Amino acid sequence: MALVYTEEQEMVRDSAKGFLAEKASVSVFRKMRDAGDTLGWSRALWVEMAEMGWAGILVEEQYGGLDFGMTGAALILEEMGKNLTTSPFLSSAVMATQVLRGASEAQKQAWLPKMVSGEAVIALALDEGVKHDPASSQLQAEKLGNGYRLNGSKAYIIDGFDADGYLVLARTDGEAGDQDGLSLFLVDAKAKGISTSSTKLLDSRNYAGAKFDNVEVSGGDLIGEAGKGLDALEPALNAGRIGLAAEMLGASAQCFETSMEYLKDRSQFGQKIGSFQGLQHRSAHLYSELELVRSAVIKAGQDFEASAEHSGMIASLAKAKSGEVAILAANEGVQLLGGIGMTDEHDMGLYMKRIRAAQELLGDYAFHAGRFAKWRGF
Amino acid sequence: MALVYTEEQEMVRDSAKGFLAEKASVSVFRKMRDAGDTLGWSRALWVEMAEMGWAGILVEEQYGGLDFGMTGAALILEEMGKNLTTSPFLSSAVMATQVLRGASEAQKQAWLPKMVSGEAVIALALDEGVKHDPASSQLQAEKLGNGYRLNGSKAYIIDGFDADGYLVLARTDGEAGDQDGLSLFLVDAKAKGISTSSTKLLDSRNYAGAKFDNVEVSGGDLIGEAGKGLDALEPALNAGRIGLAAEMLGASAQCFETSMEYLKDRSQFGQKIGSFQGLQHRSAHLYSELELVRSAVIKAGQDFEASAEHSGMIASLAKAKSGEVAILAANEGVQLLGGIGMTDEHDMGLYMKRIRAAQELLGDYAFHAGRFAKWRGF
Amino acid sequence: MADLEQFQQETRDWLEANCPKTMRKPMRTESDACWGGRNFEFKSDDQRNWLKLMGEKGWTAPEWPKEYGGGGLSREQSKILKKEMARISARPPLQSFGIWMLGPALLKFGSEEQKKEYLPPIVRGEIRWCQGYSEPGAGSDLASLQTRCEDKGDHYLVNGQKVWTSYADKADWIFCLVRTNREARKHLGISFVLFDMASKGVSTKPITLISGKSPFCETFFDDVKVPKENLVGTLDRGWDIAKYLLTHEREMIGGSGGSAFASRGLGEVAVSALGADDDGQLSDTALRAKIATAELDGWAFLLTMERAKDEAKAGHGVGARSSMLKYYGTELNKRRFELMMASKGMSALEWEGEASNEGELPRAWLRTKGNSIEGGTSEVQLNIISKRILGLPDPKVV
Amino acid sequence: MADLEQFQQETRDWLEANCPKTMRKPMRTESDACWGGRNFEFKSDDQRNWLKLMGEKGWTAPEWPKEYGGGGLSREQSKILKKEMARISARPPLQSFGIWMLGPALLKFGSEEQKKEYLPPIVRGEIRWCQGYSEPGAGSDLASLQTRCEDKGDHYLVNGQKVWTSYADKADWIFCLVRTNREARKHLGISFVLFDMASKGVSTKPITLISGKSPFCETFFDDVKVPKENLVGTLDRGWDIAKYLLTHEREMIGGSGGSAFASRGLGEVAVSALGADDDGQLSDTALRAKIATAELDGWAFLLTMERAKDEAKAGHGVGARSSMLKYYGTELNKRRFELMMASKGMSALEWEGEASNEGELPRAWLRTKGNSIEGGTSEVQLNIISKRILGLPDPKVV
Repeated sequence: MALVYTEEQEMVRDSAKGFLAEKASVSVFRKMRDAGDTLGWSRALWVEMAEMGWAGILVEEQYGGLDFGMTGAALILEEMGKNLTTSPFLSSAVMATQVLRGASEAQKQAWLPKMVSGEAVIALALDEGVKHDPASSQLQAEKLGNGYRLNGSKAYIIDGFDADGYLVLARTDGEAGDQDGLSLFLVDAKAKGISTSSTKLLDSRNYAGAKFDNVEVSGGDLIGEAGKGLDALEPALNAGRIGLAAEMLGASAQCFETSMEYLKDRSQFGQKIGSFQGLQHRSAHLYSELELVRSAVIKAGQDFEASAEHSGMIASLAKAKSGEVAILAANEGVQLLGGIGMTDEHDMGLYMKRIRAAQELLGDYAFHAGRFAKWRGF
Repeated sequence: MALVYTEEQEMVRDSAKGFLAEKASVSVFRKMRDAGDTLGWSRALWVEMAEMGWAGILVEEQYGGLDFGMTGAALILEEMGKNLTTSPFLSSAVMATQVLRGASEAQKQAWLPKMVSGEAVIALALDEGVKHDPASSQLQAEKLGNGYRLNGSKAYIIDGFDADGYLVLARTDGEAGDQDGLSLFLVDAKAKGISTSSTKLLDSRNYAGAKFDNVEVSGGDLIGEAGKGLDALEPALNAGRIGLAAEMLGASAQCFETSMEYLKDRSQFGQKIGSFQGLQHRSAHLYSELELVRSAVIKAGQDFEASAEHSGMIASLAKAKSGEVAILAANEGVQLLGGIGMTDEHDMGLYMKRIRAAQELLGDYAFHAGRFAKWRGF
Repeated sequence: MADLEQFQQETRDWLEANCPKTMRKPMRTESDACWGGRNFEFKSDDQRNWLKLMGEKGWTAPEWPKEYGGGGLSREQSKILKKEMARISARPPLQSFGIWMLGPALLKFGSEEQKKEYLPPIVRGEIRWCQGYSEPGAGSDLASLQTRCEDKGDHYLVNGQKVWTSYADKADWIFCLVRTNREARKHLGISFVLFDMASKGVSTKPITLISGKSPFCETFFDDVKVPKENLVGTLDRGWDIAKYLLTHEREMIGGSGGSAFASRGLGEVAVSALGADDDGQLSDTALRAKIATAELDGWAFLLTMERAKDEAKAGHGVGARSSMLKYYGTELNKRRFELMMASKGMSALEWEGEASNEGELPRAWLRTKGNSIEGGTSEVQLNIISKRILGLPDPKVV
Repeated sequence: MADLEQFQQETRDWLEANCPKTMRKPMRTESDACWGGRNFEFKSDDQRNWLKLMGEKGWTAPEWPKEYGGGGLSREQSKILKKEMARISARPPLQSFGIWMLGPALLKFGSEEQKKEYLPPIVRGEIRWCQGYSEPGAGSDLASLQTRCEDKGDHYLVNGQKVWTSYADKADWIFCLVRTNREARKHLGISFVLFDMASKGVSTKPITLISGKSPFCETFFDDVKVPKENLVGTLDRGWDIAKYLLTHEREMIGGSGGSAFASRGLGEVAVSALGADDDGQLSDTALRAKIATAELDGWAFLLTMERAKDEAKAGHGVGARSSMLKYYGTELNKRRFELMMASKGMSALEWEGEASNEGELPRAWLRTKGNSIEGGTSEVQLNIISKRILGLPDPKVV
């Protein structure tokens, strides 16, 4: 398949561009941050996005979705990255809906229509430690009649504060580190025994810690097969990683554009600073790296569309490379701008913070480089 | 101790500088290479160096040496690095004499005076595989009455072709990979059962493979205690690594100097190319790195003089850092010179080749970075 | 030598008798520092007294001449004082840009009247100074500054804006680079003037950094009247003073570049955050390799700082090599904090709350990004190395 | 479409009937290549016949017009020919700078007479060409070339020196950039001429590289007489032709930058040299991390090459982005060979002997160092990206 966007995909991008410029630009994000908003995104705006079809972009049509494909979703995330737009798009619309593809008909009926309309948001409660590593989950799911009883805690749940439901990775067998023995449960946030607390990270978005204290779930809340939770999760993780790669591509492209404008505008020593070869060469190098990231992101979206389960290697490539280059783009952005880039007043710092978080989420460079190496047999 | 050279050390450096410029400059090396000389160095010149005291620079005075210290030896190696001088200085005068410090009086009497006079050269036969890793030695030393019988082979022995004696690391106990169970034997090259062959590496120096086929040695040929060969070797390895670091510092300083001269001389686009900021910044960075290397090399020499056994961490620092920067200096050298640097006619390529070998010998960057990390507790 | 021994004994006795007990322990945070000045709120009587006693002896500026309020000590005596203070962990009685920056400049470039007027209150910590250098349009290219200083006959009139003025909102007076001649080539029309921050027309606005609050301010001058005797040195020749102070500052920053290494090693941080294998090796092997590289560079850099000091002692000046230390030290510090962040994963991102000490690590990480900008950017340092050390040519004007 | 299908069938039949069996397997080494020319020593009759048959059909240059000896094929037909040749692993009948470089330039800039005279012998492989561009004083700044070409009334007289002339010692003719006007601004006094390497006054000297022998030569011109009709295009306007050919060349090099990846992955090389742990992971963990980075970059680069081709197909030209491909591809290739060397330790240093295939790896490693120099240095590519893609300004002349 040619590594270019289709006309429909370009149209989605254009409409996202227009919509976000009007309704969810960086200045909107800044206001929300300054207000100390704990939700980290706007419910009203999310409903508007849902009306544009975004909440259901990866959902099958019979549940109200567009089933438009990952490349389109990635383009929306790229534009969101450029604008630092916040919304539960990544967590709920990209990742949670992927998990639900493996859910029972009853589960789908119960949740998907509400998610597609923007009414309900589901967050993935996966990690318990400071590094992304789902297999190390210890949260216990103890068999209890036909159901299970959950005990344990999860940390840094993306959009986990004030979510309507959680996809909880819990251990039904084995011990921390085992690939097998994990199971995924879809739990209503109102279930007895769940308590959440907001965690404020540097990117001012919605994260939560959650405690599960004798939370009782039924057998019908299990997604797929018991003990095979990581397999059920794989497509969602791939989608999330590709999504983050796309978002970081957008954010770094914005850092780069801002830097280039500054280089063309700012004078020092009687010259535009963009005429200094030292800065030119660094800029040209960064440009090249960004081209590589775009290629990887496009390919990852296409591979995901071909097979969500088997897109892991290219998803890791995209996530690793995009995170690496985004950090470079943010660092170069601040350095090239000099003092002004260090001020909170300038947007560059906001991008630097978001990029830092995004490259850590769902596995950092080392995590994905290691996965990639394993796939490649070394 | 202040990280500066003493007056005596500066004098040694000056005399080395003068001597090497006259007798062992790059053009001498080039001639030897073009002639395809297998010894890789000149016996007559080595005797001259010995007359200057270099062959015994680390040897106690009672055996005819100067006991001048590692910092001075490192300065000589730095100058040798600048001139691409070849000699058995590193192998025999720096490393083998260190091992002999732990030898019996009889062994010392038998070998040191001949080594100091330049008459005899002893090489260390340590590694058997493609990566430096003495502990993985498999060459067997089987107990035979009061003595031992050696069977096995060694590879890439520095100055091992046509050497007069070998310090052979052999396994008297345990198996490949064990730190214990290795023993060091001092074996006359004329001993029955030893066969050597020259190995031509890219730096056109003297390397050899050696086969030991039922070589019988006496108990008196053992250095120090049986099974503790790695301990007996440690000071010599530290000395060798510091020496290589110093040699690479000299070689990289020469690459840098040549590059800077070229940048000041060559014009393109109506400008001296040294005025291009892109090249200036890379040059200034390399300059900074070279300053770091020099600090590490001085410190390593001083630490070695304080305690040869306990200088391992800083020796690893010096070897790792110097190798890393030397590779950068050679790569930048070729790139900055452009086409001319790619020609065999220019000396830059000779430096690049020597640096490549030197950074691999006695452990490459990863080897020493790993050792350093271990010492630092991570 | 006997004199020095006697001086040491007397100093020790005096400190023993006069340094308050609460001033004999290291400062824990920036808020323990004493900056003096008209509006300073002393944290304790001990803090106030300690400044007063040391100020009276001139030991806040031990090597300045006695006639200007200084201690009048020789370099050797000054070292002894420092040692004796360190012996009892005595806190510095005063932090002061007046002592670090303005004083040395006045001693070199000021008139006799100016020295008499300004130095003693600095020594006693009565007047707190700030430094007005950078402008929004003049950062790396400081000499292009535009703050105007017009000769109005009996006074100067200053109009313009400074930026990155540390503690401008807390300072009493400012030493300031201004443009007095718009016709001359840019380095030649700059002067060095002093004025009271309480003057009419001076206002300040704090700057928030990406890491949070900062001591930096924007400072605005709107028709500020400055007495003509407040000019230091020659009119239009203030650039000489600026250059003197910039080199001075770079050496100070370069010299402190390695201080981050004094604390826990990166490897230790990573092991305690991520765990180790049976051999005690960091379990994240890719991170281990990166940390090893940073630690190797860190050690080699510390040794280089040490060597620079040793060479300075041996009579070779640090000179332009301070640019190398500044460049490498700040870039290395950025790398180290990147690795610290990587080691602590998600917890390194916590921006608020007790667990993270209100985001201490990520804020410190963000703050390091400024190290390679302030005090001359990395690019400026590389330019200086290229030209002054390597002797590479300037582009020819074609 | 039916036409194309018919063409495909005919082509398949013709190849089946005419391509000698020994020409139906991939070339093993450079020495299997057929370069043609007056002095070429064919390795076999099959090689000679294969060239002859293909040359007669014009299929050595399938898309050139029939009137100049070419195949006269459409782009689609040409692709089919390529595919059909690949199907039976048919060797290219001819390697030729005449086909790759001079031909396209002559078709665009040459006179009718020149096309008629020079193109057919190129197609038939009768004349082997070399390219005279770089000079010792004109590398990256090619337009500063100094080889003089004086108008002597009935002929030109050429004096000067070229360098990096590939196969100059084996070529029959040279296409050459020369200076015809020393007064004009430097790009404007250059012309493009052709002459016979057997002319009096032409001499060549092979260049040995740091990696060993090479196809490159120095080429000297000492009062070489060149007929005036051998000028291509307009006098003093040869730079247009040069630019055309340089872009053409860069795209070719950029496009082949990734070919190294087609072979075994770095990880596989390292595992087979150094071993793996029980999980199959490379035992040298630091090297594993570095190789992973190079492999990630390698994959992303290959995808970028693919994307550039796809975009070109979709109607966006590659344009200045070929500079990005050239820059990144060659730098990456250097990194990959560094890692290959690291993986094989001491054995990677073997320069002679059978075990190392006469130092194949270290020589290849050294050869990669030239990749970022030849065909426009990395620095030149970065300049092009800065100016043509990013629109960064030139320094202002002050």
